Amino acid sequence: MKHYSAFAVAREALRYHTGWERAWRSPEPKKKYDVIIVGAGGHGLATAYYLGKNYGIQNVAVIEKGWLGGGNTGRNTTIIRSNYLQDPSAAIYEKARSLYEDLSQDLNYNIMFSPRGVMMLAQTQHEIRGYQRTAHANALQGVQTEWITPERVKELVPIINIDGPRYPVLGALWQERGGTARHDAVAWGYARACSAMGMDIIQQCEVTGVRSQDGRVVGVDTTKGSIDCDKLGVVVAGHSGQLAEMAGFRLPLEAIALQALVSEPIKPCMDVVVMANTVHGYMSQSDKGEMVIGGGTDGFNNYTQRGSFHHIEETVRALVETFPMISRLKMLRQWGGIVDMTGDRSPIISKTPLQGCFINGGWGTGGFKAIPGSGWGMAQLMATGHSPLTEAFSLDRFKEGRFIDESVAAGVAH
Amino acid sequence: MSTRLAKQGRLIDRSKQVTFTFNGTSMQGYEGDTLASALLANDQMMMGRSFKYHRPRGVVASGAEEPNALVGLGQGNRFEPNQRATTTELFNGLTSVSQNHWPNLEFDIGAVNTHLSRFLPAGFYYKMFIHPKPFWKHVYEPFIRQSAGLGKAPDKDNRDADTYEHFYAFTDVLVIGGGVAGLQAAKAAAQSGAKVMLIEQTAHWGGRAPVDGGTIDNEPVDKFVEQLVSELETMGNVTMRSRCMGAGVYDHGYVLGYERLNDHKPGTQGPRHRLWRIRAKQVVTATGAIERPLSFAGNDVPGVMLASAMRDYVVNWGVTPGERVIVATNNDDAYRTAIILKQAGVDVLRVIDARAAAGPLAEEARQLGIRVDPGKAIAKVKGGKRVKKVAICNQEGIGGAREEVECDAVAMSGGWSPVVHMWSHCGGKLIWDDANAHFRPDPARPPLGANGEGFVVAAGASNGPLALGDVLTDAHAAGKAAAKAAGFKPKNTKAPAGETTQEAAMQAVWLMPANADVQLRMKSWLDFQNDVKVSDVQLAAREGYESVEHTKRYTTLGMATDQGKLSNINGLAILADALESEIPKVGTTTFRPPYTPISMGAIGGEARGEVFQPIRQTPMHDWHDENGADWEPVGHWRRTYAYVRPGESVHDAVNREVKNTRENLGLLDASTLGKLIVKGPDAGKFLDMMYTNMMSTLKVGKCRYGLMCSENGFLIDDGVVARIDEDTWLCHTTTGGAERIHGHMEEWLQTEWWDWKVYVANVTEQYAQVAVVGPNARKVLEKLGGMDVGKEALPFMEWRDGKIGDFDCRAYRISFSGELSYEIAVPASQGQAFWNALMEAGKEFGVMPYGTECLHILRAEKGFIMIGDETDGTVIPQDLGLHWALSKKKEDYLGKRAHLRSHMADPDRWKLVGLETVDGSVIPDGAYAVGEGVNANGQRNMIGRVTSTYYSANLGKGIAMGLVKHGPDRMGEIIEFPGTDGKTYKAKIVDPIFYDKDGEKQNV
Amino acid sequence: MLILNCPYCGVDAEETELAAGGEAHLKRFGPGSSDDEFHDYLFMRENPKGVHFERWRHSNGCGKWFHAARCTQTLEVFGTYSAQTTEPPKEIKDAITAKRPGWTWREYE
Amino acid sequence: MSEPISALNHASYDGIAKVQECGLQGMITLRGDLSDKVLAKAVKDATGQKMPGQREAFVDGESGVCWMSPDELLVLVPYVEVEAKLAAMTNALSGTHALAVNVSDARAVFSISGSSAREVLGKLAPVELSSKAFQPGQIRRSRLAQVAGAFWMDDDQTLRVVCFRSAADYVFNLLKVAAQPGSEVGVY
Repeated sequence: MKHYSAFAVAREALRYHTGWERAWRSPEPKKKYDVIIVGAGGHGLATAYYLGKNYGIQNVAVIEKGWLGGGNTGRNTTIIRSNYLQDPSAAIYEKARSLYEDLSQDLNYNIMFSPRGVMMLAQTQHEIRGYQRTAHANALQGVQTEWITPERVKELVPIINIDGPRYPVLGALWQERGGTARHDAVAWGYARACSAMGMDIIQQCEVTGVRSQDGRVVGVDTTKGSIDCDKLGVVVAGHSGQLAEMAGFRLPLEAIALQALVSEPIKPCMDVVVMANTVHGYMSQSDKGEMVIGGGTDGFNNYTQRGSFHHIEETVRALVETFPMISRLKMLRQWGGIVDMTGDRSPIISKTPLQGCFINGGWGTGGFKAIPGSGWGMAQLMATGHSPLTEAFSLDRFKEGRFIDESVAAGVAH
Repeated sequence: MSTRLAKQGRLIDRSKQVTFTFNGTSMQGYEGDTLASALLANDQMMMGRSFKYHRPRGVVASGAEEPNALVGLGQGNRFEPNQRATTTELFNGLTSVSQNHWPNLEFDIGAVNTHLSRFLPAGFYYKMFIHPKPFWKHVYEPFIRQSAGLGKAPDKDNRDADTYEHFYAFTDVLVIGGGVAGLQAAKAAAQSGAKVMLIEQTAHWGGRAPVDGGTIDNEPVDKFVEQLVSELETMGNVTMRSRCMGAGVYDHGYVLGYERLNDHKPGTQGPRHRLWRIRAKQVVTATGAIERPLSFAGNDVPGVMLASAMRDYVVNWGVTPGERVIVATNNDDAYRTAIILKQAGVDVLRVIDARAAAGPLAEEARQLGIRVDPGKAIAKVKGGKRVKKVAICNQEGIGGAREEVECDAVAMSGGWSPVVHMWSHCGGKLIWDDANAHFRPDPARPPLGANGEGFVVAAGASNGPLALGDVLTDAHAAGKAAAKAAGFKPKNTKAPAGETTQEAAMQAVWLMPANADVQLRMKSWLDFQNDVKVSDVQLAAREGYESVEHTKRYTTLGMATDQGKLSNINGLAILADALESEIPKVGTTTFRPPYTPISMGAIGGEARGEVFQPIRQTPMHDWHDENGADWEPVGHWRRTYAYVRPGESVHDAVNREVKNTRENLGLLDASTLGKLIVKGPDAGKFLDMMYTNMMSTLKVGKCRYGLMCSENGFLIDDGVVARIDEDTWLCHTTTGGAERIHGHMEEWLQTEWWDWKVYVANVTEQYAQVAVVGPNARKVLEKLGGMDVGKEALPFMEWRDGKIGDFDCRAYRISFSGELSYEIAVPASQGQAFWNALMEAGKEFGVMPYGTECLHILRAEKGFIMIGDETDGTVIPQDLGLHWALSKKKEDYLGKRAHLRSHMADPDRWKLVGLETVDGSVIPDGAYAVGEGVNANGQRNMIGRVTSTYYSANLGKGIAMGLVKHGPDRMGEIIEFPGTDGKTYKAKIVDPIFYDKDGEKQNV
Repeated sequence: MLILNCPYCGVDAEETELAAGGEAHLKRFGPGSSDDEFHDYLFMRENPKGVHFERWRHSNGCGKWFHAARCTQTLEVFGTYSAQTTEPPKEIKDAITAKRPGWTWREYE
Repeated sequence: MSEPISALNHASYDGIAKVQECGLQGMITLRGDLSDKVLAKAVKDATGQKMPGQREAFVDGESGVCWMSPDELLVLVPYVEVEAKLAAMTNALSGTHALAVNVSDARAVFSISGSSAREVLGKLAPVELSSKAFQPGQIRRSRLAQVAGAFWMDDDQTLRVVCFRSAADYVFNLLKVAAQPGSEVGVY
């Protein structure tokens, strides 16, 4: 793999960039792999990467129905934070956040992790209490967050209206080391690093069946033929239910549409990520200058990657109230993704009833920020059979009534 | 230079001069000008700078597809960045500034990037700025952010001066686009009797057909349009809106129309924009086509323009973009530009036609004396801020053997692409048309509506046909088809006959010259705004970013504010070629709404300021406001947190209220508590399912505190239930719980136990309810007179109907404070009068109103739980020691099965206790108690948390409630709560009832 | 932005008048049921890519709950019907069969 | 008993239509079997109106009856008569499974009048309000921007809008914004 650096770019410039190699190979599938990961989104690729890097398992194929990073990895609002309330969530998201900090260097691919800070506004007494609770929990969980005053909010985000007549800003939970990253680059960087380890990333290859013998997975059927494996990781977000059905079990998941939008680009006016949960809106400004805005989810099952417009409307009116200056900006583009929701809105990273088959899904609206941690834990689970990071996210928690509910601190899982 | 012509200009009124400014310079234009045409008339070709390299940019188009001529428009609280000059109607006093440069448009420091462009190819930032790590955050990113971003941000302190609104419209057929196709489709549809709505984004009807010439039914196009418009205007079933753009097509026939009411006359009364939410049975997209640029080196130099745009400027606004023009084309249509320019007296130096042979239009051009060079290409356009000369070579080849010609403008045409956005937004599919080298709607795969049938019909150029006659025939058929699909019978009418000069076949030309070398490709722009060149797309393909989405994201092709209207097809073709694939196999990126950007203000509509969200008010709201209420939002309700007197802090006020209520008399506005009437022969059975306790056995006249769990076992609400008569109960819910619990009850009644005879009605707002609390509560009621509220006549946990003073009321003897307490419900229309009467009569008893914080402290002193404080959606009654409220007699109630699951029965669950700090301080809200060591993920082990914590003025110390592991078994133990303030709070585990443990005060 | 016809008040209601209520025709399991039954009742939702039966409430309208048969992939609506039924009525099933021959959903087909 | 006061005490606004809070209106929510003859008679006795069909509203001045759902009516009577009418109705319905309850004070009522009245409401409710689609004699329950509401027509240019009392201030402000000068739409 050719090393990326400013010197390499300069060297290539002299020959008009004709010497760059492919970022990842595009091989035909082999007959058998130690591990097959289905789904070349961020989570799937990260799982493969850490299987190779941490456990030396490099005979791995990542199979993708469409193009890598083309699902929710490339459709989200790129927020990275770990200020979650419950222990298991805080653990996995903080692991992810800390891995993000070094990911550009680790992958030799600039994923543009930008620790610009994430702020969650408290606009009711209830939210104040919820976020103060989170701040206390975070301190014990090793997550750096703090409760800040409205004045400090205004200092960090001059364009915010803290005296809104409807919902004045009463304070905020501030995670200085949260931020954003370039979402596509995360998938591309992992893919390039996986490919460099000799793993096969097979795009345009749809899994049509899961083969098993005596209750144990032995391979998959695909549109590019049958491929054998010892272990199978299913990491396909909105399509988890379909894959599970092929493997002969069911998952407590539902697929719904989540929307987002961006404004036209303007010069930098907001350097942090702001989430306002009372009014249901969140916003950051990308390096291109677009205001990136997260919208809501529909209440019904939907596989269209389109959502209903009134959610956009609700989000925008909330943000116009919170940031009055955006009223005269214009919405450039809106889009939707399919997210998979569990009963407690927390993910599932688990063994399954089919031996050797593992599932990673149910990230709902909050998957991007978890990618490195999720891959790290999933790789550990697949390689060793156990991971403290993923233990609480097992499938059996629903039967036991052992939920991981993040909504309790009003910390909606964006 | 670009200049105003003496003649032409069908849209301008030369008798009405308009003054405006650009970058501070005052300029003149005419009414009917766009900002772009007026700038050109003033020889202002350069209108902005590109995004990445800050290269000089001139206007390239004449409509919505313009990527370059973006300006900051207006001032102060009417400033708007990134407005297209081409779609901005000129008005007197318009102010505009160009964007993305420093210090100014002519001299821009950022333009150094253009000299470094060789080092800044597509995706360079993924390969660079990796080391050293801190540099990304502190050095590289701030620099990149500053140089990106286009328009200036509106001032942070300015609130938009304008208002916006929505409107809901319903129609059988919606026609998007008011060109000849749209007009004709609307007529064809309307003749069937269908209700038709026709929307057009510009201020003019007829689209570009009047510019392009030809005849319709032997009349000039202008005349035809005029007649058709007046005909449609007289049809009662047709609604026409100009300045109203079709912004997006959504599921089930939902279409957004973006009407710009006042942008051309800012400050006028009424809303600036209106967002139409249109429901159409059928949608006709008559959105026309957009001309494609040609990819040759230097095609981004100001003065290079779309051929169609150039003739628009001449015909519509009487402006020529240059005096010596070269036309480059791969089709016949561009000859129209050459001819029109020539006829307007402009020097047309050559038509460079990549094809070997052209059609009759070329002949017409030649006869006018225009030199036509077949088989030729532009090798390179030279010039910095303005076209200076063009190097001409053979189309076949790498671009050698050039001839240079001096000129000041270049018109280019690479063929036409139908505007398929509206067709595609909701899932309509496209097919590749080889003859015209474009994607057009595939009629076999339209977007599907609620009934599973297609609901969009494409018409005219947006459907593929480009010749006037074909456009009209197609549009006429589309209008009829839409009417038919909407359930109407179209009239058997014929399309008008359009005649234009026959055109010879175009030839796909994706690169000029065909085998341009890398140095030329590095100067051949695809995306003018984002600075994406042919070489960038080729690089992406070479590096494995093969999917069209990868290429788009890696190079930023088509991600600019024009969303690739000019660049996408050209980019796709380059990608397909680089992959040795075919264009239809590569496919397009997804078309997403809106068609062009729409204002956030319009999206938000009326919902701003005082109508941003409803504020629910009790009948005594105004009194509270006038008497120092510090407001707290609870759901949409506003409740008084405390009544702050002059000179007091909120905290002082709370302490005063707490003490006064315990010592004298307090009044609480409890009107927000939900009140649901549940009635019927099965009401008791039903409530036994809803509540964990037994409600069917409650005696008439009595009250019982009830708990509600979800089917999943968690506490969702609580409140006092009163039995009104044999088959009627009144259930109180929490504030904000009324609608939720009403819905919850209806859900079970309608969807599970629909054979049970029960009716529920929400009567929350029928009543103003006042809690009269404190040792003097009975005295004040007795003073007002009326019903007997004595200990025997109205015992604790009972209710009576009667009169207090003059007021008809229902009095509940219930207490959430541990004090002697009544809750009195009177009709809402008399709430304020009743409150006044209590305040007046209570004077001698030391009456004070109290707010929600006081309410919270009083209940915490008594160890009463609060839904939302002690509960958070994860807490079950067993956690709170509420076993007594879980009926053991009942076989079933919501939540009962859930409580049997292993984790819910786990003895290690955290349980409710009281907490008393060792030093009397107040434990911080939300603090957690720590145990020994860390868990497997390195997190401190936690053994409990605070759920409610207050300073009790009555007890003179901090009190708290919390959930603690094995808590009730650990009375007297001291546990530690680390605060985020760096202190550790030590607290003793105690009984949660801090005040009046035997409950004597409420029973007097 | 869906439109569903409310079978109770007859209005073609747009989505903003409606509240989605999840999967239809759930059989309630209470005390006496097994852990598996209770788990499936609460959490194991049908998540089909295609024909789906679901509950809606005309919340900003007549307030009634009703059922809808809808395709999750195209958003086509096959019909709406009463909430007071434990399985889709025959005319709804026929309407689906006409459009999606061979469809299945749980035990229905 | 002191003088009862409606939510906004007859506030009014003149824009492209006239918006007015109508003061107190007697209202009874009646739930029951609408095909029951006893119930129909009780309604007729209270209002003089026959039983409305789906989405029908038979209103004459301050008296009338509106169809709210298959098992719910909104019975309108003069405010001062509501207690007496309710008592009579309750009496007539004793022995019948039904629920009649006074909700007069739980509501606010507005009128929107003038040639643009339909358009003012058309900005806030997702309902077709052309004279072809909506006329006197009909009732529609829907939403007014962000709150629930119901409306019917007194005549072709006068709409009557009912919402919850607590939202009266919000709805009045909404109607004012929707009726602001210069905001005529020109379609109804």
